[in-house]
Amino acid sequence: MKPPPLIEAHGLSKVFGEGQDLVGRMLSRFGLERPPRRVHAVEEVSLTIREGEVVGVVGESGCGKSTLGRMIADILQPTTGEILHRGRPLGARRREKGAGLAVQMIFQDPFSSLNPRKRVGALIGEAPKVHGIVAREDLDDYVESLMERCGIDLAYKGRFAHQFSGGQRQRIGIARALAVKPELLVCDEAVSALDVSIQAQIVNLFMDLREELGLTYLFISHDLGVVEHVCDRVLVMYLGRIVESGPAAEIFRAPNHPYTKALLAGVPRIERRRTAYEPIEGDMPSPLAPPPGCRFHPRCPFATARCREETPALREIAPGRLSACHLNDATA
Amino acid sequence: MSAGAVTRPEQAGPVDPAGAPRPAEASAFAAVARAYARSLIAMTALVVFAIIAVAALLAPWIAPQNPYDLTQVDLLDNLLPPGSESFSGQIYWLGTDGQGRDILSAILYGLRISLLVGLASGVIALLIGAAVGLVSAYRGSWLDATIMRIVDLQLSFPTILVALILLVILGRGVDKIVFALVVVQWAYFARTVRGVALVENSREYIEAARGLKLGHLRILFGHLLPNCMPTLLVVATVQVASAISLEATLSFLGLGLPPTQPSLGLLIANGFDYMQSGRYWISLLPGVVLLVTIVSINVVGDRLRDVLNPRLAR
Amino acid sequence: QEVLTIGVRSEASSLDPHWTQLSADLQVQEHIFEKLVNLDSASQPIPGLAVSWEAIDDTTWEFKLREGVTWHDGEPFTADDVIFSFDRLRGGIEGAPASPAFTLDKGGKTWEKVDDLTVRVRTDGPYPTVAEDLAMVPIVAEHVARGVTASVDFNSGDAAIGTGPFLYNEFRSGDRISVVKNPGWWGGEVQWDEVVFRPVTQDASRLAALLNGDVDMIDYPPTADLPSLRDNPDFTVSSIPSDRLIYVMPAYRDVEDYVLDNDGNVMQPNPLRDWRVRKALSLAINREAIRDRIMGGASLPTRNVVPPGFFGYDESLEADPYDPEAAQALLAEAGYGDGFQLTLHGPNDRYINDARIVEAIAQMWTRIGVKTAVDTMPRNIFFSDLIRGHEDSFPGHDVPKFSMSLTGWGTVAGEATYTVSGILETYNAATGGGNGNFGRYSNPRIDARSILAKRTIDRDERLRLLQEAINIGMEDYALIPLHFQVNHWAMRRGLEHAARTNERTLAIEVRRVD
Amino acid sequence: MTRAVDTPPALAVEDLRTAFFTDAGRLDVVDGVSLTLRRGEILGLVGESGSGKTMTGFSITGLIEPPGRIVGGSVKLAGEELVGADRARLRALRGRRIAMVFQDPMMTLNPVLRIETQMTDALLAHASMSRAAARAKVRDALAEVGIAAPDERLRAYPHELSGGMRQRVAIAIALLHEPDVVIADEPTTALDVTIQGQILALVQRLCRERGTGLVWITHDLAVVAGIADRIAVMYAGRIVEEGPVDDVLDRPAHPYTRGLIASVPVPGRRERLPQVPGRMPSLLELPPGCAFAPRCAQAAEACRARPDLLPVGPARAARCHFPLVETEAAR
Amino acid sequence: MVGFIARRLVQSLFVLFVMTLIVFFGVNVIGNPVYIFASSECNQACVNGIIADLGLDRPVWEQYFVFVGNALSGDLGNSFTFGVPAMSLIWERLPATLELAFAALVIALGLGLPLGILAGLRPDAISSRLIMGVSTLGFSVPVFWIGLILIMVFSVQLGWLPSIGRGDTVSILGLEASFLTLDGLSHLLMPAFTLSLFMLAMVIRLTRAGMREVLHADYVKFARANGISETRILSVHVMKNILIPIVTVLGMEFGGVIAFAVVTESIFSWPGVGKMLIDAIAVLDRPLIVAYLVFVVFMFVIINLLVDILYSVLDPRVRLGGGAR
Ligand SMILES: Nc1ncnc2c1ncn2[C@@H]1O[C@H](COP(=O)(O)OP(=O)(O)OP(=O)(O)O)[C@@H](O)[C@H]1O
Ligand SMILES: Nc1ncnc2c1ncn2[C@@H]1O[C@H](COP(=O)(O)OP(=O)(O)OP(=O)(O)O)[C@@H](O)[C@H]1O
Ligand SMILES: [Mg+2]
Ligand SMILES: [Mg+2]
Repeated sequence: MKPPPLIEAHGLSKVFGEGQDLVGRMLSRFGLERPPRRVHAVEEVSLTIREGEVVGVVGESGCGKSTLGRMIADILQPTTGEILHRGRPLGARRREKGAGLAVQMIFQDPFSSLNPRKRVGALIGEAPKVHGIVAREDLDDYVESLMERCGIDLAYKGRFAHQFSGGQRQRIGIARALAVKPELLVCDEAVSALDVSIQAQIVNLFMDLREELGLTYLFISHDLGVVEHVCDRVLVMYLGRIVESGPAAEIFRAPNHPYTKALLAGVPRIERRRTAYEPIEGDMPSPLAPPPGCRFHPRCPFATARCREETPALREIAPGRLSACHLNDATA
Repeated sequence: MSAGAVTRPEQAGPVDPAGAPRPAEASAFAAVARAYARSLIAMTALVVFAIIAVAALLAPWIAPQNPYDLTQVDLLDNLLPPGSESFSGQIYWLGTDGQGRDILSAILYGLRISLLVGLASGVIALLIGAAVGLVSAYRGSWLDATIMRIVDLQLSFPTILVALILLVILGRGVDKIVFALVVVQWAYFARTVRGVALVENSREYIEAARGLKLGHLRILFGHLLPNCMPTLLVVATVQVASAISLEATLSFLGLGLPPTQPSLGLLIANGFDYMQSGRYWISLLPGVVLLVTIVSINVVGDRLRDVLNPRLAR
Repeated sequence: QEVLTIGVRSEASSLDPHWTQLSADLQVQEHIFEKLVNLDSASQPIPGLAVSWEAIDDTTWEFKLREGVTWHDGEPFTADDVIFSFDRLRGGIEGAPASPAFTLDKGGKTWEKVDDLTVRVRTDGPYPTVAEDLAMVPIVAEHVARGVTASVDFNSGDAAIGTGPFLYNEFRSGDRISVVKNPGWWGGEVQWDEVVFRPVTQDASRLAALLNGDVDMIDYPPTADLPSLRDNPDFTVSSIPSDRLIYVMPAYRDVEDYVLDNDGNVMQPNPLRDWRVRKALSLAINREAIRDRIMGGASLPTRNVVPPGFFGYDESLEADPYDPEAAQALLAEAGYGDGFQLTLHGPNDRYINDARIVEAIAQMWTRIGVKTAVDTMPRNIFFSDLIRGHEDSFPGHDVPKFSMSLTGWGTVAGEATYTVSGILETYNAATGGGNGNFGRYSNPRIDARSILAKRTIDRDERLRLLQEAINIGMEDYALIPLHFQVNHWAMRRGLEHAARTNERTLAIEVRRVD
Repeated sequence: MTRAVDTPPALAVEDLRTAFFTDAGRLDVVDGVSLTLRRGEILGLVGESGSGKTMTGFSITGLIEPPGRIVGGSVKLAGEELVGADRARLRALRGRRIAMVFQDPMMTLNPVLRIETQMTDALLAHASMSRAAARAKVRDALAEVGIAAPDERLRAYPHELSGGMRQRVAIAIALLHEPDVVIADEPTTALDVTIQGQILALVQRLCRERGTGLVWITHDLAVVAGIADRIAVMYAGRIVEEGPVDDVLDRPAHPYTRGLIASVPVPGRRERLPQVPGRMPSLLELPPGCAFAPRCAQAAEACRARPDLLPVGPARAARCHFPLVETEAAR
Repeated sequence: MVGFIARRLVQSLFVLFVMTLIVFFGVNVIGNPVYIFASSECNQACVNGIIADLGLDRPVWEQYFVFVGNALSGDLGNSFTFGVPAMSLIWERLPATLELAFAALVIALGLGLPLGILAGLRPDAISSRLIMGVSTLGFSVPVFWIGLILIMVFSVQLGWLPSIGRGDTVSILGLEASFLTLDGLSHLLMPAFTLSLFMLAMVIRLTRAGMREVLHADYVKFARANGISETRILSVHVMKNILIPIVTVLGMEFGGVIAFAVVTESIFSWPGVGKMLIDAIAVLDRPLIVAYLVFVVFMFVIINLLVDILYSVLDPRVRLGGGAR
């Protein structure tokens, strides 16, 4: 039997929304108050991440990429659905002393993701110390080896985060994540905030670490160029749902879903000069009031009556490729 | 309001223009101290406050008289103007009050009580308020809602009334005053801390700490609390000042401290009856000291607010 | 328009004369309402609405009413009004905090109308002070006061119809009460067209209001300012010793919570039970210093319980001299040469400079080795603790709390009978004896004389009994008298005020002299 | 493209210098910038964060605030000097002849005023008409930038609009008076790809139709490649390279430009990205000569002297002692 | 909106409940008003009579239930001292306090806004530093002290202003107002100024802080970039943003100001509810104390509600919604 994949998620959903207090419940019973607003940030998402893979997640702002990432990284509890790590529920089992954590997250904002009141040594060393991953006396060496691996000057061990540039902070964040020996790194827009020239440095660092440590990545980004560069497989999200997934190269070469197509068409590329842009019109609808049927139909140039009523399922359209579009049925 | 969510952080602050590491291993404290020292007024206020605090601390050793020891106070020396000499040849530099108490000594001892009241209530209220506020922000949901309702209730009730009622019910004494002030003030701290903690809590380093499975207590007190400290400190200075001022007002209303152990506020209140008969020193001098004390604390607090401003510090 | 504006320390709460016994209320009410018997400035009874009274037998007093008196609305004043007023009080006034009904209860009084101008009062035994008692009972008009809501209708003016020198004009709570001249007053021409009482609680503010001319006259000028006011040609000060005795009251239980030895243990026996200790404490008090240094020269050091001119005053009793050496010697003789500790309690908003006096006494006692702590508090707390603050109290059984306290006693009726009974007689809840005796002092020799005096109509005999009782008490230092308060009023130049002993400020006693 | 060579350029910036006088010292945030913009031309101004792009924009429009100050150089708007012009004149020109769009659409609109108020205020600043007329005009302007239901939107507050819509409102405001020059400071950086596409299309069209000269500030080379005619690259307050977009992107003359271009991931190539080592220095600690020298592979002794912006080809210039054009031309 | 108000009401009912409980039992613990009213010659029987008259002879909890029962029907009891329904006493004196508080508010805004704007426009100028320095005093100095000093200087020494009371009033809409007569105004000036000091300092600070923040905001820069005139920017674009925190904070503090009137009224003998409270506390007039507090809480609820509504008007980003603010 095949070993279970590193991470397997089934039917993940996440609903945000204020609960309702007693008064509110009473009032809404009499129709005096609107029921609380609920955001379905992620809906019915299933995915599999195999060991050693780099999986990209792309989509517009607010489509639920970060929420998905956070759930996978065990920072947010999914409202429904479950996440299995090597076949066992994530975070459910008791960790034995000294074992690493399965998943770690690298954050978008290198300025807010480091505690400003801790020195670099403590930032990196705290978690392995708490979890007993290294012996107390080896901690210094351990921290230094991580710093070296992530390209941080050892002389800076006693500094505070605010004394570093964005790129260096991101390195510190990576070192901090690596310190608990994760198997999967969830990179949520990990390079988006960095300058062009620094971005390349960090992307390279990720690739190096992947090779050296055999890490697996869930790479969340809206920068399609970077995603195309680093990912093996790509998930395209729209309004909380996955609309298309498949090997990166194929998706970028021949996108199937109209949304993916539009997304790729809109990306400026350095080799496309004086482009006449023909963008999809309209903004992404508010997740508070998602449109019925296919979530994309209000902006979709090919939308039919069916798209307005029936939510398309994510279906295999080719080996390893899934798409959620009624148009595929029509052609098939 | 999430308006700022998309600014690129590199533009956040001028402290570190291009994100280059600073050459010196400057500790945060030294940086704050340096920034603080740049204002002459604030430095003066700090020095003045330090002098006042030291004088209050050393009162038993530097005061010419123990104004609480009734054998040292002589009614026959009462109402002497500044610079007068007593029967026993002692000089009352700032005069005496209606009981023959040396004003200088009374001020020094009164400062002790006023500062004690201010600091004690400030610190206790801070501890309670900070703990409540932190937990509230961190736990969120119904606990947060409940705590904040209570805080709202407390805050919606004017301080002076609460203190008045409590003192009427509890009776008089330093401990009672401190208690009343704590009851009045904790909510301010709780709300401020919660506000700051909510902001900090939404920062990614807290999420990172959760992702690292660091444990709630450690996150609360090791990560969240230190980052709320600057704001807390500022609120604390303001609250200490207002506690001192409130105690003075309560003493004035006759609900403060026992008359043989006057705080500055009580000295002022007692001395006011003598004001119109030209014995200004009994009320005016303690008043000036109270004023200088509170102003200096406020100025220090203001400056701290400026230099600890996260927008400047990060 | 002659307007007199008076700044008063306490605001009158009601114009219903049967509502309270607070001086602040009474002094305003007295402008509108009158009593059968008036008190002169030395609190001695003089004719009021009654022109004369006599005891027609041991238990019956007959009062002849004044003829031709009319109410402010023109109705004639008759015996029916008197009977109505007495009945109204006896019936109890709904919600009244402290109506003067008890003065009618004393001696078990009953009353009847003889004719329109004659009223008889009967008592359940020989009872000498009926006239003094009736000086506390204002008379209201039956035709307006019947069926009105107590206090409310008086404050609005509807029922505030009396026979007095002034008519109700305006009652603005917290701001002013104004009365205007009654042109038809039987007592003669009234000088002021209007009199306005303005409450100014803060001493300093009240003085300021006088100084800048907002008011013409104030009561209780701060004592600290008395010397400068006297020196100021723009202002006049009037003064008179009041009937209020300020004294220190020791407590006599075997064990007192606030009397400790030098190590802080409760002492047994209680040293305050030793008269030498009490005398020592009295000798240690420098009453002149208190007078000069705290009271602005205005107090009357004393060893009496009623002021000069009052029935029962004994000239032979002179205030104790200040003699700390003798005091220390007495302490040593009593076996307390090393001193002990006690706490002196007192109010801080009741008597003139009360907290300051407490502090000064503490100073003086500490000097002879009795280390005295001070605890002063607002009067509401002080009096309820004083009377029944001890933890052993339960409803119907009052146990005082303090071991030594500063308090005062006002001899309202101008005569010593109820003063002796109140503060020197043994406490007896049933008879009302010793109702001000919160030290629980008890001396059969005093009790015998005091109880007898209450039943003795013959003035000379009563005077002898009272003076004997007072002398016994003073010899024994049952309590330690300090002084009689001297009350002051300050007014702008051009006013003259015949001050009265019972502390009230009456406009008819103020006249223009320029 | 219309190229009226004989008339003065829409915007001519000559040796513009702006400095901030801070506690830590003097920062030359704009250090001798020269630019020329013709009518209808789109100039891309690229550079890393902190390189002085925004400050260049503010300096041109006279919006530098203390402790900053323009310390030298000239800005000519259709021949009229702006540096040193009095406040009233500057105010009269701003919004009418030269306009600016800011990076963050969340922050550029006043959160407590209705869109209508903000737009009519901007309109009435330079035109006298009734509020009603202004409203009608403003409504048309909104429709023109592709906002559906403009009447409804006029009543809205900024927070009720999406980021893309807000940016369109800002653009509509900037274009109200059909200015000669618009400076767009990273107006799409905060927006999604699909919205960015909409805005780019809009701006392109408007410039083409109205002949407005546009300075498009960005750090994204790809965007510039898509819309700009010419490109200027900034580094540490200075322009290091300038020229037609194809020339610069295909044959960069400055090593920094080349590094930038190289570090953009290229589709299909999964190998390590060539990276420029190090990072841009703090303006407080600039090396004496060429600011890029510490990160430059070819740096030599000569680089200790400050290079000038010199022509390296037709209509091109670079600030390098060793421009790469000749050697790399054959690439 | 409905939910918002409903929540507020539930909340304030709860406060009322807790507060009456505390005050009722608390006041009972401290002392007994009877001993203040009783004359020295009043014996035990007489005292018992009074206690019965005031209804104090019943157990406290029973008294409390009676109170709650009456309160629900709108009767908060009669004042022990005045014998008048406590609520009517408060109504009688309320206008004076409100007038004082509003006058203070007007002074705080009228003086504070211009000063704050001045200080915010040129933060480093000497005048700005001076303004800020003086505003520190407003926070620091106890109110009673200022009040007494003012009396000393302006009433006693200079004789310009009266020191006590309210002066002539004119009746408008059935309420007595003193600000419409010269005499009334002269009486109002000092107490209102004293009371306003704290708010004044606050307004100055908030305005200055707001100016400093808003002046540098992108949207102000954008307005400038569009050539909108400075006056228009300041008076509309900047001002509306600045007013938001000021309104919120002032709204929160306004209740406190009414409460702090306790001190001011006592010093200036202003016939308002605050002075009455002090007197009521001195004689333990429990019905009056409780009624005052009930009224204060009620007032707060209303003020807070108004402020929240005003706030949502000023700041379109705020929705009146769930409980938490
Ligand atoms: N804590 C939260 N409470 C309420 N709503 C939330 C919360 N976090 C996210 N959301 C909402 O969930 C939706 C998805 O948010 P998410 O952050 O996952 O999007 P994203 O794809 O990461 O967007 P971006 O590209 O802007 O980071 C958004 O509409 C967001 O407003
Ligand atoms: N108020 C200021 N005080 C001091 N320095 C400033 C100030 N504003 C900007 N700077 C500095 O000026 C330099 C140029 O800033 P500018 O905003 O022009 O950069 P930019 O190229 O627009 O960067 P970004 O791409 O991040 O917007 C930076 O180093 C910045 O730190
Ligand atoms: Mg995200
Ligand atoms: Mg910029």
